[in-house]
Amino acid sequence: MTDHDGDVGRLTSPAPRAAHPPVQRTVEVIGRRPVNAYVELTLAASDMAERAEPGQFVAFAIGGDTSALLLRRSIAISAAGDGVVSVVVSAAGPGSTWLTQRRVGDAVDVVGPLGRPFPAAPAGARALLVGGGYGAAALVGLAARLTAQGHGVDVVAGAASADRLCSVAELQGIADRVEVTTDDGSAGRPGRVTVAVDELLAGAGVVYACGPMPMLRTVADAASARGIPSYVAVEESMACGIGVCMTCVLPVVGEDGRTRFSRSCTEGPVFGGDRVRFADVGALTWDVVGADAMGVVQP
Amino acid sequence: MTDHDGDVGRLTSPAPRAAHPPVQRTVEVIGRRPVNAYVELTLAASDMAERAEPGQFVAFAIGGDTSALLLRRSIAISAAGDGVVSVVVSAAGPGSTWLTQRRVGDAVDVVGPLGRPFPAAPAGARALLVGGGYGAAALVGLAARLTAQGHGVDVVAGAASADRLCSVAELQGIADRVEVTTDDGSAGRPGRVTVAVDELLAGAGVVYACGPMPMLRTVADAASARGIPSYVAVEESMACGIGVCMTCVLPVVGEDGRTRFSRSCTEGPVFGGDRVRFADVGALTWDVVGADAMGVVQP
Amino acid sequence: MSTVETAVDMRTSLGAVEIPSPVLTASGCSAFGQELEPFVDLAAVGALVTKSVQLRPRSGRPTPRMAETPSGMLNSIGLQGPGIDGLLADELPWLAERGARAFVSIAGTRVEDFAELAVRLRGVPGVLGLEVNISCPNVESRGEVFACDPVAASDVIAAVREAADPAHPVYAKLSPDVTDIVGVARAVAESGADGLSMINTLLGLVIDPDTMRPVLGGITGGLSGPAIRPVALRCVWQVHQALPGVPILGMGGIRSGLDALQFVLAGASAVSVGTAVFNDPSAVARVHEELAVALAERGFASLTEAVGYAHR
Amino acid sequence: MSTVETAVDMRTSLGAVEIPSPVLTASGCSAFGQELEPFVDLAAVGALVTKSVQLRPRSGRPTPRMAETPSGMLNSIGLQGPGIDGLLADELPWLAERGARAFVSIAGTRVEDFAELAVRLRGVPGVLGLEVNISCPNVESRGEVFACDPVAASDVIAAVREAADPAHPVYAKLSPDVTDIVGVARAVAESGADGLSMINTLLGLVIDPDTMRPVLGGITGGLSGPAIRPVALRCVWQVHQALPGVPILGMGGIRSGLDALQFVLAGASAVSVGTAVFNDPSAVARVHEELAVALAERGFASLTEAVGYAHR
Ligand SMILES: Cc1cc2nc3c(=O)[nH]c(=O)nc-3n(C[C@H](O)[C@H](O)[C@H](O)COP(=O)(O)OP(=O)(O)OC[C@H]3O[C@@H](n4cnc5c(N)ncnc54)[C@H](O)[C@@H]3O)c2cc1C
Ligand SMILES: Cc1cc2nc3c(=O)[nH]c(=O)nc-3n(C[C@H](O)[C@H](O)[C@H](O)COP(=O)(O)OP(=O)(O)OC[C@H]3O[C@@H](n4cnc5c(N)ncnc54)[C@H](O)[C@@H]3O)c2cc1C
Ligand SMILES: Cc1cc2nc3c(=O)[nH]c(=O)nc-3n(C[C@H](O)[C@H](O)[C@H](O)COP(=O)(O)O)c2cc1C
Ligand SMILES: Cc1cc2nc3c(=O)[nH]c(=O)nc-3n(C[C@H](O)[C@H](O)[C@H](O)COP(=O)(O)O)c2cc1C
Ligand code: FES
Ligand code: FES
Repeated sequence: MTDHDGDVGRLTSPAPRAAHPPVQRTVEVIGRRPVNAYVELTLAASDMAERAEPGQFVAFAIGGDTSALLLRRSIAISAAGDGVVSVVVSAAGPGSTWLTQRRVGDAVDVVGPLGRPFPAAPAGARALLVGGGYGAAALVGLAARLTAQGHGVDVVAGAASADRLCSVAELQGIADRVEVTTDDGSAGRPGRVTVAVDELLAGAGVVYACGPMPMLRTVADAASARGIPSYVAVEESMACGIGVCMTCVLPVVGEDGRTRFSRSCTEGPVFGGDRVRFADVGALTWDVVGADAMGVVQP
Repeated sequence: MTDHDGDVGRLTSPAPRAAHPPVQRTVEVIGRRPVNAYVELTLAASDMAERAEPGQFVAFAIGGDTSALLLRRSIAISAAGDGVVSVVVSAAGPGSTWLTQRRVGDAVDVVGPLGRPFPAAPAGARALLVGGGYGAAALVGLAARLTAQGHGVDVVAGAASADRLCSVAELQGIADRVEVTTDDGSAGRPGRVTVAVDELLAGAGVVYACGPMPMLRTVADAASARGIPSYVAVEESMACGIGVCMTCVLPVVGEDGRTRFSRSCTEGPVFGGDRVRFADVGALTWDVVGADAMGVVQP
Repeated sequence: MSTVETAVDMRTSLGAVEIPSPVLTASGCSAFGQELEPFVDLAAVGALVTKSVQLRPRSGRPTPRMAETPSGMLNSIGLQGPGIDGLLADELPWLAERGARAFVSIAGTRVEDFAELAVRLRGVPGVLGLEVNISCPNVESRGEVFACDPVAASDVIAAVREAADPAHPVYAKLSPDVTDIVGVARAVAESGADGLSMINTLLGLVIDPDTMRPVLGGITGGLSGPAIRPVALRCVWQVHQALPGVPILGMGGIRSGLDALQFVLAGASAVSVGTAVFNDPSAVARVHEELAVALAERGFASLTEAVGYAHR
Repeated sequence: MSTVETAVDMRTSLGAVEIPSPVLTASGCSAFGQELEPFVDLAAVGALVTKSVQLRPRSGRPTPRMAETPSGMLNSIGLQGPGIDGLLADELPWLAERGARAFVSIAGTRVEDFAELAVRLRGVPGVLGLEVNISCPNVESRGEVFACDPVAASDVIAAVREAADPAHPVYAKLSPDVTDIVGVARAVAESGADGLSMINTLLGLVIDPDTMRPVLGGITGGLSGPAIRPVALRCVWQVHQALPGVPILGMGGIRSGLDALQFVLAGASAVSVGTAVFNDPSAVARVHEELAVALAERGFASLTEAVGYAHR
C-alpha cells in the first residue's frame, strides 16, 4: 500500500486535464480490419482527431435507439490524425462485440476525446512504455509524440498469447527497442511483461503503462521502487465516460496526500502510478475522504 | 353488426387449421429489393416454404439478443416455393424498420408458417381478391392456387397512392383482370377499392381480402350484402404470433352463433368476413362469451 | 427438449413433488401448453403453469391489450379463459394424455372462489399442484389485488391449502408492488403455502403519443420481461434471505440459462419463463439446456446444490 | 440548447418559480452540471438537479457500483459527494456564474439533517429550490428509506418546508417501492411539499454469473433507465389523478421527447432526464427540442396546456 500520510516522496503530479473539451458526433466507419484477436476500426472524425492527445479515449453508444444496452463503451484512441480516429476493440461482452461487427459505411455515435492524456516526460528522460494486450494500441501515439520531442523510447508489449498482442509493428516503427512477451511463449519472450520491464527500467526516466490492472500495478510498483515516476492508464467499469455518474472511481492519492475516490473517466484514466492505491481498488478504507460518513472509521 | 342469434344465414365456415405445424429457424436473407414504398426480403427457408399455404404469415425476432424489442413482428408470406419464402415489409415503426434494413447475408430468426390459410373456393366459383397496400402481396400465392384449381380470378389492388401499391405486376401475370385504385389517383382509378369491388362483385362466387381493417370491413359487408362468402385476413396487434399471449383477439362469431374473443394469430388471421364483428373490434359487448364475468351484462 | 450432454442432476421439486426440470412456463405466457407443442417436448418441461383460471369463463378485456416497452411489455389481458369447467373438460385431459405436468394457476375475486377452484382440481389427472394468483394487477379493480395485503393474501392461501388435494403443493404468487414483500411472503408461508411464486408483473402504464390517452383500455397493465429482472431477483433474494426454508419458483424476465442461474443462486429452486416465450417459442427448452451447461461449467453436480448459493 | 423553431411556449414552473424549459437533469445523473458544459447550454436547461448532498463529504460505496441491465442499469453509488460545505464553496458558485439554475437535492439520515441542509441553502445565489431525496435506496440501510413510510416522509418534508428559504419550492422525491404511492404523495403534500419528484429508482439486484455473488457490494441497488418508464408513468398518472393540484416533476427512463410527452400528458409539469444522459450527454437539450416539436405537432400552444391532458 502506498504511503498516504501526506504527499511526501510522491514521484508524480496528477495528470493535467486535456487541452480541449470533448465533442459528440455521429461518424462513419471508414475502415475495419482484424488485428490478431482484435478488430481495428477507423472513423472519419475530424474534430475528434484534431483534439485527441495520447492516453485519451472515446465512448461509443451501442446499437442505436432500439438497443437494450444503454451505457457507452469506452475505448482508447490508438491513432488520431488526418481527420481520422482509430480504435482497437476486443470482443469481450455484448457491447464490444457489437462494435467489432461494425462494417465500413456504418454510422456510430461517439463522444470524445475523453479523459486526461499522458503527461509530458521529464526533460531528457528516456521513456519506457508498457502495453498489455490491446493496451499497447493506446501507446502508439504516445511513442510518436515522445520521439518527436527527442525522448528515447523503449517499449514492452505483452499479452497472454501471440494473437492477443497488438500494435507491435507500429511501435517497432517508432521506438528504439520493442520487447515482446507472451504468457504462453507463443511470441517473443515467455512470461509476463515484468521479465522485460525489469531489464529496461534501469535506463528509464519515466514509465507509461496501459493494460490490465494487475499489470499496471506490477509496473507502477517496480518503477516506484526504483524512484522512477510512472503514469498508468487504468480501465475501470464506466457507465457514462464523461464524469457524471460516479461509477468508475478508484482510490487515488491527491496532491494533499489524501486519498479520494476519483473518477477514472475525468480525473483519469491516466493517473500517477504511485498515486493509485491498487491494493484497495474495490474496497473502502477508513482513510478515503468521506469514508467516515459511510460509517467506516479509523480502527 | 352481424346477426348473432345463432348461426343462421352465415355464409362462411371458420377457416380450418393449416396442414402443417410451424417451425422456428434462423435463416439467411438471400434477396432484398425495394418495391415502391416497401422492401421485399427473400429468405432461404426451405421447410417453411414447403409448409406454407396462402394467407399464412411468419413472425420475426427483431434485433438479436441485445435488442430492447422483445416481441416478434408478424409479416404475411408473399411467396413460398423452391426453398424460399418472401415477404414485403413496410417500415411502420422500429421493428418493421429494422426488418427493412436487413442486408443480403444477414441471419434472421423466424417462426412460421403461422395462422390459418385462406380456405378453398366453392366449386366453380369465380374469385374476387382484394388487396390494400402491402396486403396485396399476401394474395399472390392465393391467386396462383385458385387459377391452378381452375377458378376465374379477378383482383382489385388499392392503396393510398401509387408508391404504396404492391405486387401488381405479379398479380397481372396470374389473374384474369387486375383493377388498380389509389385514393389520390396517382395510379389506376381514383378512390377506394370499393369503386372497383362494387363492379366485380357481381360476377364473384367468393371474395378474399387482405389489407387494413376498414377496407376489410367494407369489402366483407359488400360481399355479405350480396350473399357472397368472403374471407378476410385481419391485422391485429400481436405479441407472440403463436397463440399463447391472448393479445391479438377480436370478436368473431363461431359456428354455434356465439361471439368469442378469438386470437387472430391461431384462429385467424383468416376469418369469414361475415363472422368478424368489425364494429365491435376494441370493445367488449355483453354477448361476447365470458363478458358477464367481466361485469358486462345484457342491458 | 433434447437431453443435455451434462452430468448435472436437474431434478428439483415443487413442494414435495419431484419434477425432472427446474424450468417451467409462466402463467399466462404459454396458454394451456398446446401451442408450444411444435417447439418443445411438453413432457420434459418442469411443469406447465397454466393461464390463471377462474370459476366462470371470461372474455378478458377489449383490445388493445398490450404495449411493447423497452426490454419488456405491458399487458392487460383481463384473464381471458374458459373457466374451470373448460379447463377440466378440454385443457387438462389434453396435457395429461401427453404426460405433461400441469401446475394450475387459479384466480378469483373472493376467498371462496379460490377454495372452490382448489376443490374442483382435487385428484384431477395430470395436475401437479396449484399456483394461487393473488397478485394479478389486471383484474377489474385495484381492490382485487390480495397480494398487496398480507392478511388478505393469507386468507386466500389458508383457504386454498385447506380445500386443496393434500398431494397438491400450493404456491402463492406474489406481487412486487408492495413496500415489504418479505412481510407478505412470511404471512402466506405461515398460512400454509408450500412455496412462493415470484414475481408477478409490476403495475405500469404507457400513453399513446398519437391518441394522447393510455394505450390500454384498462389504463394500467402489468409490466413483464427482462426489464423487470433486477426487481424480481431482488425479491427472490430478500425472501430467500428471510425464509430460507420456503421453496421459491422464481420468474421475471428470464430469457437465458444465465438469467435462470441468477434466480437459482438467489434462492429459487425452480424458475418460470414468461414473456421470453413470445420472443422465442422454444425458450423453455433452451433455458433448461443453457442452465444445465452453466451449472456444469461451474462445477455443480446438481441443481439443488446451487439453490441459494449466492447467499453462502 | 438551440432555440427550437416552434411557437410552443415551453415555460413552466417548479412550485411558484418559473423556469424557461420543462426539461431538467435528474439528481445523481449529471453530477453538478460542469461535465455537461461541452454538450449543453446549462443556462437553457430548466434546472440542474444536483447530486444529492448531505451534511458531510461522503466517499460513497466501493466499486463495483453499477451493473448494466436490459434497457436500464443498477447503481449503488452511495451518495458520493463533497458535503454541503463543498457544494456551497465550489459547485453552486460555478453554476450561478453561468446563469444556471440549481435545484439542489438534499439527503440525510435524520430529520434534523434535512432541516439543517435547508437552512444552509437559504438565500444562496443560483439556488432555485430543493428536491428532498427521501427515497434513495442506496444508503447504508433499508431503514433509511423515509419514502416508504408516509409518516417518516411527512416528518422530513414538514421540517424542510419550515427550515427552507420561503422562496425555495420544496419537492419531495418519492420511491416507487411502496404499496400505495398515492398515500405517500398525499401525506407529503399535506405536510407542505410544493411539488413531487417521481420516481426514484426501483430496488433491484443482479448476480454476477462468474463470481456467483451479487455484483454490487451493497447487494441491492437502484434500477433506472427506460426499463422502468412504465412504472414511473403509472406513478405519475395515479398521483396526478388523486392530487391534480400538486405539481409533479416526472422522471424514470425518459430518453426522447415523446417519452417526456407521455409524462406531461400523465400529469407532470416538468421532467428530469437521468440515465439517458449516460447514453447521450446532450439528451437534456435534445429532449427539450423533441418535446417542443411534439407539442407543436399536436396543436398545443404551450406546455402547460398539455399537462395532465391524458386524464381529460
Ligand atoms: C479508458 C478505457 C479504455 C479502454 N480501451 C479499450 C480498448 O482500446 N479496446 C478494448 O477492446 N477495450 C477497451 N476498454 C474496455 C472496454 O470498455 C470494455 O471491454 C467494454 O466496455 C465492455 O463492454 P461489453 O458490453 O463488451 O462487456 P460487458 O461486461 O457486458 O459490459 C457491461 C458494462 O460494464 C462496462 N464495462 C465492462 N467492462 C468495462 C471495462 N473494462 N471498462 C469500462 N467499462 C466496462 C460497460 O461499459 C458496460 O456498461 C477500455 C476501457 C476503459 C475504461
Ligand atoms: C397477420 C399479419 C400480417 C402482416 N403482414 C404484414 C406485411 O406483409 N407487411 C408489413 O409490412 N406488415 C405486416 N403486418 C404488420 C406488421 O406486423 C406491423 O407493421 C409491425 O408489427 C409493426 O411493428 P413496428 O415495430 O414497426 O411498429 P410498432 O407499432 O412499434 O410495434 C409495436 C408492437 O406492436 C405490434 N404491432 C403493431 N402493429 C401491428 C400490426 N399491425 N400487426 C401486428 N402487430 C403489430 C408489434 O408486433 C410490436 O409488438 C402484418 C400483421 C399481421 C398481424
Ligand atoms: C401476457 C401475459 C399474461 C399473463 N397472465 C398471467 C396470469 O394469467 N396469471 C398469472 O399469475 N400471471 C400472469 N402473467 C405474469 C407472468 O406469469 C409472470 O409472472 C410475469 O410476466 C413475469 O415473468 P416474465 O417477465 O418472464 O414474463 C402474465 C404475463 C403476461 C406477459
Ligand atoms: C447513477 C445514478 C445516481 C443517482 N443518484 C441519485 C441521487 O443522488 N439522488 C436522487 O435523488 N436520485 C438519484 N438517482 C435517481 C435519479 O435521479 C432518477 O430518479 C432515476 O434514475 C430515474 O430516472 P432515469 O431512469 O431517467 O435515470 C440516481 C440514479 C442513477 C442512475
Ligand atoms: S464513467 Fe461516469 S463518472 Fe466516470
Ligand atoms: S399474438 Fe399471441 S395469442 Fe395471438
